[in-house]
Amino acid sequence: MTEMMFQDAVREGLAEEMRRDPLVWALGEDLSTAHGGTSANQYLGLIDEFGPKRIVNTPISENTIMGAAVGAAVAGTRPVADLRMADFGMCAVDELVNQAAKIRYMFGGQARVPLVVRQAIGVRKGAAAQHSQSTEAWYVHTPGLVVVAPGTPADGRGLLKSAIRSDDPVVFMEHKDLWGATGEVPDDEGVVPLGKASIVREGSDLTIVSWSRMARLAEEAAEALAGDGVSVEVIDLRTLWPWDKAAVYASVGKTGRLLVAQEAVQVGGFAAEIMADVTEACASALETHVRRIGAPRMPVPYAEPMENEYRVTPARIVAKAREVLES
Amino acid sequence: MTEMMFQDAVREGLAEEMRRDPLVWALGEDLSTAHGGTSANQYLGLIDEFGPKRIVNTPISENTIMGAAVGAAVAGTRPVADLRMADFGMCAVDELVNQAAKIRYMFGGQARVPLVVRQAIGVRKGAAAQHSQSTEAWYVHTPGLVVVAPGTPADGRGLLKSAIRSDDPVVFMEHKDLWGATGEVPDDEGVVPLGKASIVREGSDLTIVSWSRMARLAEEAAEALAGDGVSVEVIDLRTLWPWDKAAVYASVGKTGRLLVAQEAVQVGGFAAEIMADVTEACASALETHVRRIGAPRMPVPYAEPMENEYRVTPARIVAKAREVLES
Amino acid sequence: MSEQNRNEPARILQLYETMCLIRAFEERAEEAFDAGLVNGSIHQYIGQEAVGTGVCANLRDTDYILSNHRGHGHSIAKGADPEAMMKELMGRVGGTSGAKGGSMHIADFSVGMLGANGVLADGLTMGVGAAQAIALKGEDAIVAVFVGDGTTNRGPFYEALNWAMVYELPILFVCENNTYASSTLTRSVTAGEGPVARAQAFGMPTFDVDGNDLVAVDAVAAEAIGAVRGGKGPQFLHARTYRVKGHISRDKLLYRAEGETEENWKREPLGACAAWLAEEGIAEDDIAAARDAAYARIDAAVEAAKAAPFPDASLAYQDVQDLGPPEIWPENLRMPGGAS
Amino acid sequence: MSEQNRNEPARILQLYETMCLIRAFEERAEEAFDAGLVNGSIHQYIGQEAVGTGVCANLRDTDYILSNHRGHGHSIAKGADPEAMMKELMGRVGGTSGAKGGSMHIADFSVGMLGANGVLADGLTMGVGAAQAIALKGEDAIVAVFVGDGTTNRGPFYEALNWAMVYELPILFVCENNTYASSTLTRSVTAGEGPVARAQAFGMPTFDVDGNDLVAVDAVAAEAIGAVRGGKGPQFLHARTYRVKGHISRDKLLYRAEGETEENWKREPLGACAAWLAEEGIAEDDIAAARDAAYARIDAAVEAAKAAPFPDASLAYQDVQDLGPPEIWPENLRMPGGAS
Ligand SMILES: Cc1ncc(C[n+]2csc(CCOP(=O)(O)OP(=O)(O)O)c2C)c(N)n1
Ligand SMILES: Cc1ncc(C[n+]2csc(CCOP(=O)(O)OP(=O)(O)O)c2C)c(N)n1
Ligand SMILES: [Mg+2]
Ligand SMILES: [Mg+2]
Repeated sequence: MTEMMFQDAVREGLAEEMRRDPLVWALGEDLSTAHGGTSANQYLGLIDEFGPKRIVNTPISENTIMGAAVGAAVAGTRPVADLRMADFGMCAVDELVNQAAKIRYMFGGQARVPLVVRQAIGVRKGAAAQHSQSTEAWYVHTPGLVVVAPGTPADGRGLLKSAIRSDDPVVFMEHKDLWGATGEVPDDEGVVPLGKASIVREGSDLTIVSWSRMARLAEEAAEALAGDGVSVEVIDLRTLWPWDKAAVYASVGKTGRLLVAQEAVQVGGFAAEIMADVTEACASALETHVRRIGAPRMPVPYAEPMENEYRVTPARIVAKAREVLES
Repeated sequence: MTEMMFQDAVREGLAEEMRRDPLVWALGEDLSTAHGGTSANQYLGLIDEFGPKRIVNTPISENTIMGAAVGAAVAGTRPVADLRMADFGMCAVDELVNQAAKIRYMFGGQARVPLVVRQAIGVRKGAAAQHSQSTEAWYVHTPGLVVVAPGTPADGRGLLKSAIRSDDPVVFMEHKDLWGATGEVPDDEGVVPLGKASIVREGSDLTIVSWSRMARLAEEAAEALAGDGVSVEVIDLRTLWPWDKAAVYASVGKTGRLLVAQEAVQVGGFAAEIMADVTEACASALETHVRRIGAPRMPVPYAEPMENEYRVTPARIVAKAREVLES
Repeated sequence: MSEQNRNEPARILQLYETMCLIRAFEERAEEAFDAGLVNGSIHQYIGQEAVGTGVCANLRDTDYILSNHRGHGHSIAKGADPEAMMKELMGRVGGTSGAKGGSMHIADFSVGMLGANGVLADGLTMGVGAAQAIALKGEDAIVAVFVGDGTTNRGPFYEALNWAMVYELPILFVCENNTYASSTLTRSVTAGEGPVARAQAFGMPTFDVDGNDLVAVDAVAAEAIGAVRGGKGPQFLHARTYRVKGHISRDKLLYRAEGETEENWKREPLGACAAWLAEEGIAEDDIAAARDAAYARIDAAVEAAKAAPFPDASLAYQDVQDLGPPEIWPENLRMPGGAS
Repeated sequence: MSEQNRNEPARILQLYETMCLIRAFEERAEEAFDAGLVNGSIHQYIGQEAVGTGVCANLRDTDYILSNHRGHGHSIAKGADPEAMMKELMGRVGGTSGAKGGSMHIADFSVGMLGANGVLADGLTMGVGAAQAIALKGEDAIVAVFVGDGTTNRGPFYEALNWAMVYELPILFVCENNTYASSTLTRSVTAGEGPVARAQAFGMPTFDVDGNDLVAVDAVAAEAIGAVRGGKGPQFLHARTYRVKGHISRDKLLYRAEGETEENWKREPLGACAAWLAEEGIAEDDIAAARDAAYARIDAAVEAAKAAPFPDASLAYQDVQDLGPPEIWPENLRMPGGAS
């Protein structure tokens, strides 16, 4: 195990896959240059090892970053397309949803689209409405896509590897506020399978399901609740489609109570899907109905007090958890 | 009352609003020309009355159709931007979600964005993967947007009027397979308020909530169930955000049972949101947990047997309703 | 096709047969549509046959093409099997795309036809990506992308041109200027001199040709494709043509001036090509035989398609994705034979 | 500003003061950022002051501008209040956008500044729409849109150019070519001759100017804007400049050759303008006084911003939309003073 920053771990994962398979390459804006800022260092130095044909610095052309990745994938390579943020990813929804997600199907299985599209989600301090969105629910709703949202450096590295090796198009959603977070990363290959949740804390009174950075806040909430003698099981889904139903069902079978916590706007979010699914699938195991917590339905505001009002915090998770426990 | 085709009723509604307010105008591809086909007749003849400055035939430039509508809205006009289908609407998600939905908020209330964006949803026979998608759930999940999905000619006309008069950006999602459907349209102004559901059939055993064309199929299912002595209340939401919680809660209070039916892919769809909401809000009134029905998570296939496999049909609604009734 | 064979009547006769194949396919497809045999709608290539035929005649099996919504002609010209295509239109087993896609999603990867496309301009961005894959793999192949005149007003068109030049990709852009974009006269919504000037603004070499003249298209395509193959980077071919039929099968052409269609029909490429062949000494019988062979092949394709079974509903669940089930209907909602 | 006043030292002295205001704002904003007073990050306009200043000097209050992520300079030049802007950056009550937007979302509709923008190129498509609104309403106003060099590789740029020409809209496109797009040298990812040639491909009249020379920008902008106002349709102004600071406040410029920044700093516009003024006979004291006044105004703005209160958390729920509540936190999740 080595302590690493999230962005470094993920970069390592990419480099290892690129060494392993010469058909893996990456494209996006500013990939081959060094800012010195935090967020642009996900590819730092890779140009030196892999050269400009595999670390492709692109024009500001989101449609083509995504479209070219699709074309290059069907033509037999494994591109990693970086759209920087889910907010800019909105400029290429068409190429992702109408092409990448559907090509295999609508051409009757003649082609595969083995690509990874990285588009970071989440609120980062002061980033405001157009640089803070969490759109994972859109892509879960889109047949043909796999959706990944890792919450630790090890998962970031290990899931990127699986995503690259997958023949399905994978939407890989890092959390911008995790890029600088640190954690233990295994020294071995450390591949993390797609579709498998991670039970990050075991417990018997309540299950909290979450993903991405929110899973870390859920852990904090669980810790706080433990102080009051409440035993919370925290599941970090890691992959949102397909999500690990078996793990969640098993946990709900044990605890009988489920809270789903997400950073995204609550209305229409992925938590609703988990609620809907578990409500039907685990009807008999549930001691009370499933609850969820997510952000108010508003754009992300800029000033700190308002930004905090938007945020799902450990304290709010605790308060909502108590509601579940007391019902 | 006059019997009218959906597309004609909606065109009437647009013409009436254009007569009422000279700042209302429409833009989109092929608006001023006559195909002779069905789907392009939503603007037939309007160019003669309103001229090319208000019925604007645009280049094939989805980003600009949407972006120009936003700019023209903040600059004091009321554009109706037509993107033809939700599938092509994916080419302009950025302008809709990053700009239209957020401008009022992120500029601190200095501006309003009174625009309507028409983008039709739904499966139309043989239209296949890229011309059949129902993406309403994405926009419900997007703060700043109002989402409308009318299911009758009268609602199409009346809701378009309200949408045009609204100072919020409204995503107006017609169903392609309704364009040619007929129904009674009131002879008066016939404005239908946003956010109000329509109880299209009263009943006491079960509530089925739906919208768009699926509400018509829910009525068929209710009719079939009535033959077996089951009394179904069918609610056509009409507006998806804000949806009429009062109407749904009241109905659930009466029936104790709720099924939500949608045409879109079930996973991550809007039905999950209604389920999640009602599960929390009406916990004590519910005699059994809420159920939903939606399409399998796959692109829309072409050939008829497969296309039918995708479809949520009255028979399937009936089968699912029985499940709710028997639990 | 070796260089000295170019413009040889024998070669052009072959291409004439390809054009007849496309024409026959489109005519029969329309008849099938009118007879209710086609599940969706179709965009016909009638009048534009010389473009796809002339371009693809200069491509190899290992080269790729990316097409658009009007893809029947491109597909046939690139070597896709018309019978499988007809089955696709009729939604039958054996369709090119397993009857999952229909007219707008015909693809035949076995001959390098990477797909028609229901979304305008997406073939362009995908095309540069395919060319980038070729470059990365060091393959000896090129890409040709077909784009309509109306589509040159979509942003991705420019992004793709710039991109192709920046990475010096082996790609040919073919702009089929058929005068209309759906019911809109393209020049009424197009500023400046048009597609050629736009491509030149990116420093891309351009070619302009009468798209109804097969011999001319064949020659210009040979030159342009030769340049791409020779490592001279992206090239742009602008072919002037005319869409004689409606935009889609339902289109009644209400937006056209009287006589306009008829006037343009006089310039349709098959007649001109047949005349050229006759002038070059090909016997009328041989020309007629080529045409007849084409129609016979398509008629057989129609019969085979009509006779083919519909796919089983359960096939709908295949090829969605490897990971994650499509969440098929639960037992109580599954219906033998599909929907009620 | 009447025509005969153009190039008059008194006028240029005024514009020099505006440039100083922008410079001072950016310097103080950076200090505030470094001191942790700015909630988000900032994109500075240092080195480009002459472009925004020279263009906006020829606009009226009733004209609109649309800006991009690097919008401080445009805003000040169009007449936005620097104090309100500084409050916006610091997330305080009284910010231009009610502290809801921050640096990338500064707008002041009262002076026709329709907003900075965090998404590249969207100002262009919105700009043509604003111009269309002007045309529809028959107003006597025009629109100016600012776009960076890197952004000219995004598709919507071309769509907007075409659109503006097709509808003959009253709009000026200002391309600020500051050589870089973030950490990328724009010419390394840009084919052909660049923005001017691209605009010309749409038949749009173009102007090219040294963007670091205020007097030149002012004169060219006057001509271009005069043409727009005179009904000559869209015009394109290309201003060559250089981004002397990092792309964002955190950028350490690791991608630049040694000495490159310093070399270009010698051409920064304020010094050149001051020298021009001195040559034209303006007293050094008057030039210094203009500069000092600008810095004093910004220093006062900083103090006022620091002293201003933070907005109440509950304001977050305002101005989302008329219809449908923002679904605020239920009672038990509401936290006095915001998050835990
Ligand atoms: C992004 C997108 N916008 C709109 C459409 C609807 N549409 C299909 S074909 C067409 C006209 C295309 O014109 P052109 O590019 O000239 O090709 P042609 O049909 O003439 O071959 C339109 C508007 C679409 N399929 N995709
Ligand atoms: C659509 C989109 N893609 C990417 C970004 C990230 N981004 C912000 S500024 C920038 C560079 C812009 O360069 P240029 O247009 O030259 O403007 P400059 O920063 O030089 O003023 C990038 C890539 C964005 N904000 N929006
Ligand atoms: Mg055309
Ligand atoms: Mg720049």
